[in-house]
Amino acid sequence: MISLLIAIPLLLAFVSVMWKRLAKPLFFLAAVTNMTVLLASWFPNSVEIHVMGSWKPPFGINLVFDNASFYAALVVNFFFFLVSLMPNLVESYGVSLMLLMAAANGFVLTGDLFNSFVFMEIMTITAVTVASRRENFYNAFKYLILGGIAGSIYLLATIFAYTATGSLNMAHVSMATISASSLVAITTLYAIGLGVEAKLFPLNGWVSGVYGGNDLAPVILGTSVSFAALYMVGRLFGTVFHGSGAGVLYTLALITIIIGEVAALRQQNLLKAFAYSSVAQAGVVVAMISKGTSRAMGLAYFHLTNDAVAKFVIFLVAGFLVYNYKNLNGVFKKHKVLGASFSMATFSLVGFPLFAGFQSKLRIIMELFSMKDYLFPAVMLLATLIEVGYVVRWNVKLWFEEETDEKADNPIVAGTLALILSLLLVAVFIKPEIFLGGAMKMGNALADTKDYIHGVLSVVKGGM
Amino acid sequence: MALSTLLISLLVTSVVIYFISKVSWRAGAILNFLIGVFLISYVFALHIGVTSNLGTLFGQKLQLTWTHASYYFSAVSLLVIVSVMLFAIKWLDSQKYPAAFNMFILMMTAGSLGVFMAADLITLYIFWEIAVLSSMLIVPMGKKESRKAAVIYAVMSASGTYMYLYGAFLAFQRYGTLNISEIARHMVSDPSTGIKAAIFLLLASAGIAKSGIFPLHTWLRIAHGNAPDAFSAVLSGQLVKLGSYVLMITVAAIPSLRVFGNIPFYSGIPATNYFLIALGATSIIIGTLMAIKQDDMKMLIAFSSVANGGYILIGIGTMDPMGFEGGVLHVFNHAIAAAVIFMAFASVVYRTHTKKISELGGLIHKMPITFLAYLFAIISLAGIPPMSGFISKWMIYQALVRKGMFITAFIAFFGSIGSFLYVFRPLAGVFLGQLPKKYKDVKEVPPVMWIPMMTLVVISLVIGIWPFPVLQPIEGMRMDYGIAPTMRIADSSHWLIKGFSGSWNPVLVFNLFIIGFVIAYILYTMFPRPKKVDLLAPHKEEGAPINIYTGGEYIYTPELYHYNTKFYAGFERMYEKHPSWEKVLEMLAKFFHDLGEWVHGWFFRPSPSAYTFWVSLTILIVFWVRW
Amino acid sequence: MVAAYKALFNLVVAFFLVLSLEGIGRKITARIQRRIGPPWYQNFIDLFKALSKHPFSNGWIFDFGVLMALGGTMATAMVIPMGSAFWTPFPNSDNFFVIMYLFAVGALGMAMGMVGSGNPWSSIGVSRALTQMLGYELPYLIVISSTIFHYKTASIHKLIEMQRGGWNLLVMPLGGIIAFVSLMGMLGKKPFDIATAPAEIASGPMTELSGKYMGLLHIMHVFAIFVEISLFVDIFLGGGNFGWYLVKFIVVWVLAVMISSVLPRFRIEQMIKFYWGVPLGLAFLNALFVLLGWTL
Amino acid sequence: MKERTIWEQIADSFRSRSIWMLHYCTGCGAMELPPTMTARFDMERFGIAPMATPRQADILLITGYLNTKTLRRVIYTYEQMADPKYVIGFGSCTINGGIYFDSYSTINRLDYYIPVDVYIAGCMPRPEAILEAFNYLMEKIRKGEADGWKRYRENYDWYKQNQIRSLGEVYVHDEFHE
Amino acid sequence: MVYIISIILVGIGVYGLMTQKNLFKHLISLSIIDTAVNIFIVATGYVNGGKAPIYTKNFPSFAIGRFVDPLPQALVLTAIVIGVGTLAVGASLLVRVKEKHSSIDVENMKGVGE
Repeated sequence: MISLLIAIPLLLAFVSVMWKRLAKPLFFLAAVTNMTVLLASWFPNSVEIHVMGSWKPPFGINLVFDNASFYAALVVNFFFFLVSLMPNLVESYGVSLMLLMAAANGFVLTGDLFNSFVFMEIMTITAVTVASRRENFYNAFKYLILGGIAGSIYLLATIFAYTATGSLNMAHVSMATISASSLVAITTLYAIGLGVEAKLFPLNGWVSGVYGGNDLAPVILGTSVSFAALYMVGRLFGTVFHGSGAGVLYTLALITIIIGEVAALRQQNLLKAFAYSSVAQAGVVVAMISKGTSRAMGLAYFHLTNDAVAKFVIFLVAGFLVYNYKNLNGVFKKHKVLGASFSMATFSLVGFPLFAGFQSKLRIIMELFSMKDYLFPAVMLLATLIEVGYVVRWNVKLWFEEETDEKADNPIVAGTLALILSLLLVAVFIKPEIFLGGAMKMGNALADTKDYIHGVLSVVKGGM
Repeated sequence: MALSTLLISLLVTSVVIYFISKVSWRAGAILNFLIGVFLISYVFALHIGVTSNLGTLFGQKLQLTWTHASYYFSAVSLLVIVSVMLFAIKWLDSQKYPAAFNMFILMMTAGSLGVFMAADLITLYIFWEIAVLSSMLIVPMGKKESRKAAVIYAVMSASGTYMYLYGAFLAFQRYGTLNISEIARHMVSDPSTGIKAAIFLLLASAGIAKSGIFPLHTWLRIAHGNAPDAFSAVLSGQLVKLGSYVLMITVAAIPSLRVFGNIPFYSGIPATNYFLIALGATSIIIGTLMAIKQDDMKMLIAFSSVANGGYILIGIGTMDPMGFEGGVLHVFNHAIAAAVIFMAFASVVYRTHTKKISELGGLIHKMPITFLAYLFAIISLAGIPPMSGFISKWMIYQALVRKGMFITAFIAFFGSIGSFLYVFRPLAGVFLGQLPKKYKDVKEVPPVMWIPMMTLVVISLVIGIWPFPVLQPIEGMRMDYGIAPTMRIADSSHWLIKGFSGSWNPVLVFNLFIIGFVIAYILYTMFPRPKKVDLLAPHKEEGAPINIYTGGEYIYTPELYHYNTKFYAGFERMYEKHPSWEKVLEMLAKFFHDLGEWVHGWFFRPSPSAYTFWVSLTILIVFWVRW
Repeated sequence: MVAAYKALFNLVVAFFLVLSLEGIGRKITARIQRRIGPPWYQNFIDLFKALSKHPFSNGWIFDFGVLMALGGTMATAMVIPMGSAFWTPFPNSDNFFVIMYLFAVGALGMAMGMVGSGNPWSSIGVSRALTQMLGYELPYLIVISSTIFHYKTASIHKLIEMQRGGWNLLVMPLGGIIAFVSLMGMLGKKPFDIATAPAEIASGPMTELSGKYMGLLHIMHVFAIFVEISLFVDIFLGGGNFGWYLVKFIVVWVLAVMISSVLPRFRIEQMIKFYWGVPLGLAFLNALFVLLGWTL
Repeated sequence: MKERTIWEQIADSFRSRSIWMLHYCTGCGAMELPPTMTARFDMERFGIAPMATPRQADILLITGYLNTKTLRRVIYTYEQMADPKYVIGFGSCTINGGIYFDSYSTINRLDYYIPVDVYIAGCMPRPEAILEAFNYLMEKIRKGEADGWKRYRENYDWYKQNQIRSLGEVYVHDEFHE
Repeated sequence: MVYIISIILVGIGVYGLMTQKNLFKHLISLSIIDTAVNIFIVATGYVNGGKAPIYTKNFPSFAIGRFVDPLPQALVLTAIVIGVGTLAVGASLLVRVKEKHSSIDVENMKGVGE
């Protein structure tokens, strides 16, 4: 059943290669199906695996479906579903999006290291295609090069893991005892390899170019794909390597937070500014994951979910504005609904009360204090301070500056979606359980290695 | 109605008000005003000690309680806000975004009330941010510079707020509770001075940022100076008082004398408090000196708010019964005075469209009621009897002299005399003197705008004569915080205010005034009636010169014969080349900006080659570090 | 009721005493300058002549300012104790700070009325007067604060009572001298008559004053001098009875007049620099002595 | 002449003992004032004091010649003085134009334009003459005879007419204004 | 020996990426790195003196450790395919880059702001 998540988009992608005009409805179909599949199997609360070709784990490739991968897949597919509702965004990228969807789902669900490499590479290649929209070729190319290097390093790490443990199955690898020096090599290489997709400093040079280059890329890459990538960070460093190498991640993540916010502060381009902000938020999440406890990881993904929803709204609105107006001053006077949702989303990003970001940020800080980590909260609050600066600046610019004569039609679907999502952010503030429950289950699943190993290696269910 | 219901329904109502205002903003403004009046009556009817639950957040109960402090601060805030709401019914027609203004001002009211009611640090934080956020969105509705002002306001406020948050969680981590009174109890018995001091200063920094105390004062000038004119009254009269409230909470609700009794610095005042006092004193100096040289009248009063914030902090910081009451009473005085002053300025700007003192003059002939409101407000602000402003200054001086804090006292005196200087500058430049020709058709503002001003003035005057209704809740507050609970300062049966070094009778002082005026008036009427010199002659008759002493010269353009630029040139010259903290902060901002440029240039812009370089370098460094 | 009579008596004493002293002061200045000088009652003549003229009024704020100046100063003069606890009209309200700030009403009224005349010379004069205040008040207030700290009371009549054993001037001579220097500034006597400098700014605030306005402000000035010198006498030369009070008052006045008649005028920033230099430093030194208990 | 009330008599005697003087010094005569004021002659012993503004002054001392340009200022200043006010014409120039009598712009007789209470003849009058003039003026004031200010009020039209004839419209705009 | 070759190749690739101005050369360098990694993978599977892991009659006589590991070879196949895919996408992007910016030399490209 779960393998449908990968199979259907893949299949439909190939179908739509032949009938190009069908790409848009097929993408919608794929998204709906995936959502249906996911909703049908709401929170498995146990580790289910789906073996491929009757190879019992640790042999062969298997898909793992537990709370963590379920929640990640849910978020990933949710955003694909939202994108599929907006035909003008999907325009001639239906195939790429379907492939990206398949790859992201595969990346999330797979229980095999090498398979995850394969999915990551497909993800990179399709993401590059998506990134090249609106003639953003050079930046897409840069992304490709960086993704390629990262892929090689990830592959290298996988091979090291294989030579050290003799297995590629994540559960099996996590059981094995690995010599300290190999572990260092493996985790470092994984950190670097994933760092590109997880937007860790200094491997995130591609972000501004890709996110700032068109209106589709940030909407989907900044939400679904980065969620998938950050899920893998949690899976590898939380479940498989038991927190080894977390120090590297922690340090890099803290630097990332500051660097991201500082770079966002000076940015004059709306999309790029929030691209950097998403760099910084990724830093927060990675640093939180590197803490390794189930609560910390749960909060990290809670924060990531809030951030993804907010970012989706922000990039949606920003993309619309940037490609319809030359001068952004005071545009929200003409698009009040877009403006209101944008403002709510940005305030959620900062963590003002009444919005979801408040819940996650404060919980994270509280959790850190209870872990006696005094540095990270300080860094985070400093970052938030910088964030306040540019968020307020953008809001003021977009709402209050003198407007120009340019006109554009109100995008009805996008506006409705943005409004609903930003109201969702308010709802999450009032009732954080909407996201928090799932995120905490995800955190538990990621941190609970024993259960994972047990689930993967001894129970065999389903199959294809 | 429970407190929590009140606040939440206020927040919801504010959104409703927005849509009503979309239909008719005036209806929204009137509704706002009615809600404000209801809130005042509600606040006065509440009993001390009422508590209410707001819900739970991360397993912590969010609680609201109604204390003497909440009563006092809410009442003061609402007085200011309701006046501005009434003022806005007419004033809003000069504004571009009346609907949003109506919504945010109500939201801000809810936020401020929530801050005053909060029983724990997180509730306080939540409502604090609501108040900041909604006020931050009103600020950029003003003129061009106000956009930048909003950003600076938000960042400065946030810098304080996040330090506060850090402090709150530090306290939570150490004491396992966020409830203010419980934290206070734990802190008394906590032996570690360093952490206590850290918590204390971090919590106080929110108040420091908000009430414009020295290192974080620069936002006041730009935000108060450029916000929509009537809203400056709320900013300076009410929002700044949120900061004073937090300072009071940190200094008094956490009994700093007992908590830091082991580090006395001077005259029984702990070093932590003394640090705050030093900051307050610095603010007084900066605020006064900068206010004296401002040409923009709103910025002038903004700097005066810095100075007065310093007074409040000094008063509360001493933790002396007199000083504490003086500081808290000063909250009331400054709130009323600043609100009236800013409303008067808003009226002036409403009619003349400029806030530069050097472009105005002689408006007394056209706007006498506005002038009177301004006059009485500055009498209160400068701390001259019989307005209420004097009482608080007197109390603060009592405390300073009693403690023998002569340098602080010196600074307080300096600020007080300096305040004569700066409040006089707009009085002379804007209202008195010669009326420029372009304003010859200016009219007095309509009653809807002057009634709130005059109401506040009357309140201030009445409190100046009979201060006991305000002093009672303050005494209650003092009892709550256990500052010399046996001492009585307000003696209403003998009409006396008693200090450590003597007392005075405000009613008597007022009566002396009346007697003095009566005698003066009798003398005035006894002697020949004056012939009127018409200062407006050049406006009425084409070609008529000014009929005042001009050294025999004929002058036909009144604005040429009006002294309002560089009013204190002789004094200003003495500190022309002063160091500017604002520039330091600007440098800091520029540093971050340049850092961003640098980061961008080095890590984000370059070609794939550089990316490769960074990836390789990172791998090498990480391996090097880990092996 | 007795208090009211005492207060009125204050006014009467102040009026006649100071007005005659002003005349005497003119006489003394004249003698120092080897002139004959006007008779001692010259100022009464000047005053009544001014009151008898037909003046010009520059608008209602001008009138109101003059009334406020005179009323406020009179109110202050009514609170002043005259040298002993008995001649204290309102023993409950003769707090130093109350007097000091009450006094400001008169100054504010005058400043407002004069600027209300619409004449820039008046504005310049007022701006100078206010700046001056920043100069002389600060050392003065520090000295008085240390006195209050020393005697633990700010009530003037109690201060007088406590000086029965010896003048405060002898307890803290440094403070007394500084207070006297400040008093010179307060009186607006010669080196510090920057605000009214007739040759530069056409007598500053008074430029537009004619007839009875001049007269009423003259009366206000009389009461102001009374308040200023009385405060000095009460705080530094306290003790004794009403008669001695008058003697001390005259001595202080004559001293001030004599000093002022031989000095030229400061420029405004020179004056500020002067007061914020040595007098302020010494005032702090005095405060330090008081804190350490090193009083005589 | 109208009978004075008792109050007026008292007031006049005060006025005669306290004369505040505004001196209008364009001519050479101003040189004679310093010795009159300082130790040698000491004007102050009669209660005479110099004032800086016309509002406070009682007498206008016009030293030396006037021309069409300065006369306008003098009239303006005179009108700004508070009643009762007196004028002393100092030196022959004020009486008949003195040595400048035949200049195109010199005003030859001051009392065509403003009422003069006392003239001091001479070129220059010595300080003794000035004091003598003051004493004479004080005497006149005491007796209520120095009524130039009343005459100016009563014959305002005549004075105005003279002024306008010589000077043109008094309220003229010159190039510095508008 | 093979390890050294792959390390040298990675070095060449990195050098190429860092020094070359031509974007196509970047792509080639990336491909070299891919190849180097692939060689490395194949090399890890080799067991010194091991036999091909083919099921034969005398299979049991081999000790387990004497097999050459077959898995890396399978992995390499996939990796090569992916590398080719990357190369293809990159090349097609470069065609468009050339169209848009009129050059694929980093220093001569037009309209590359920020």
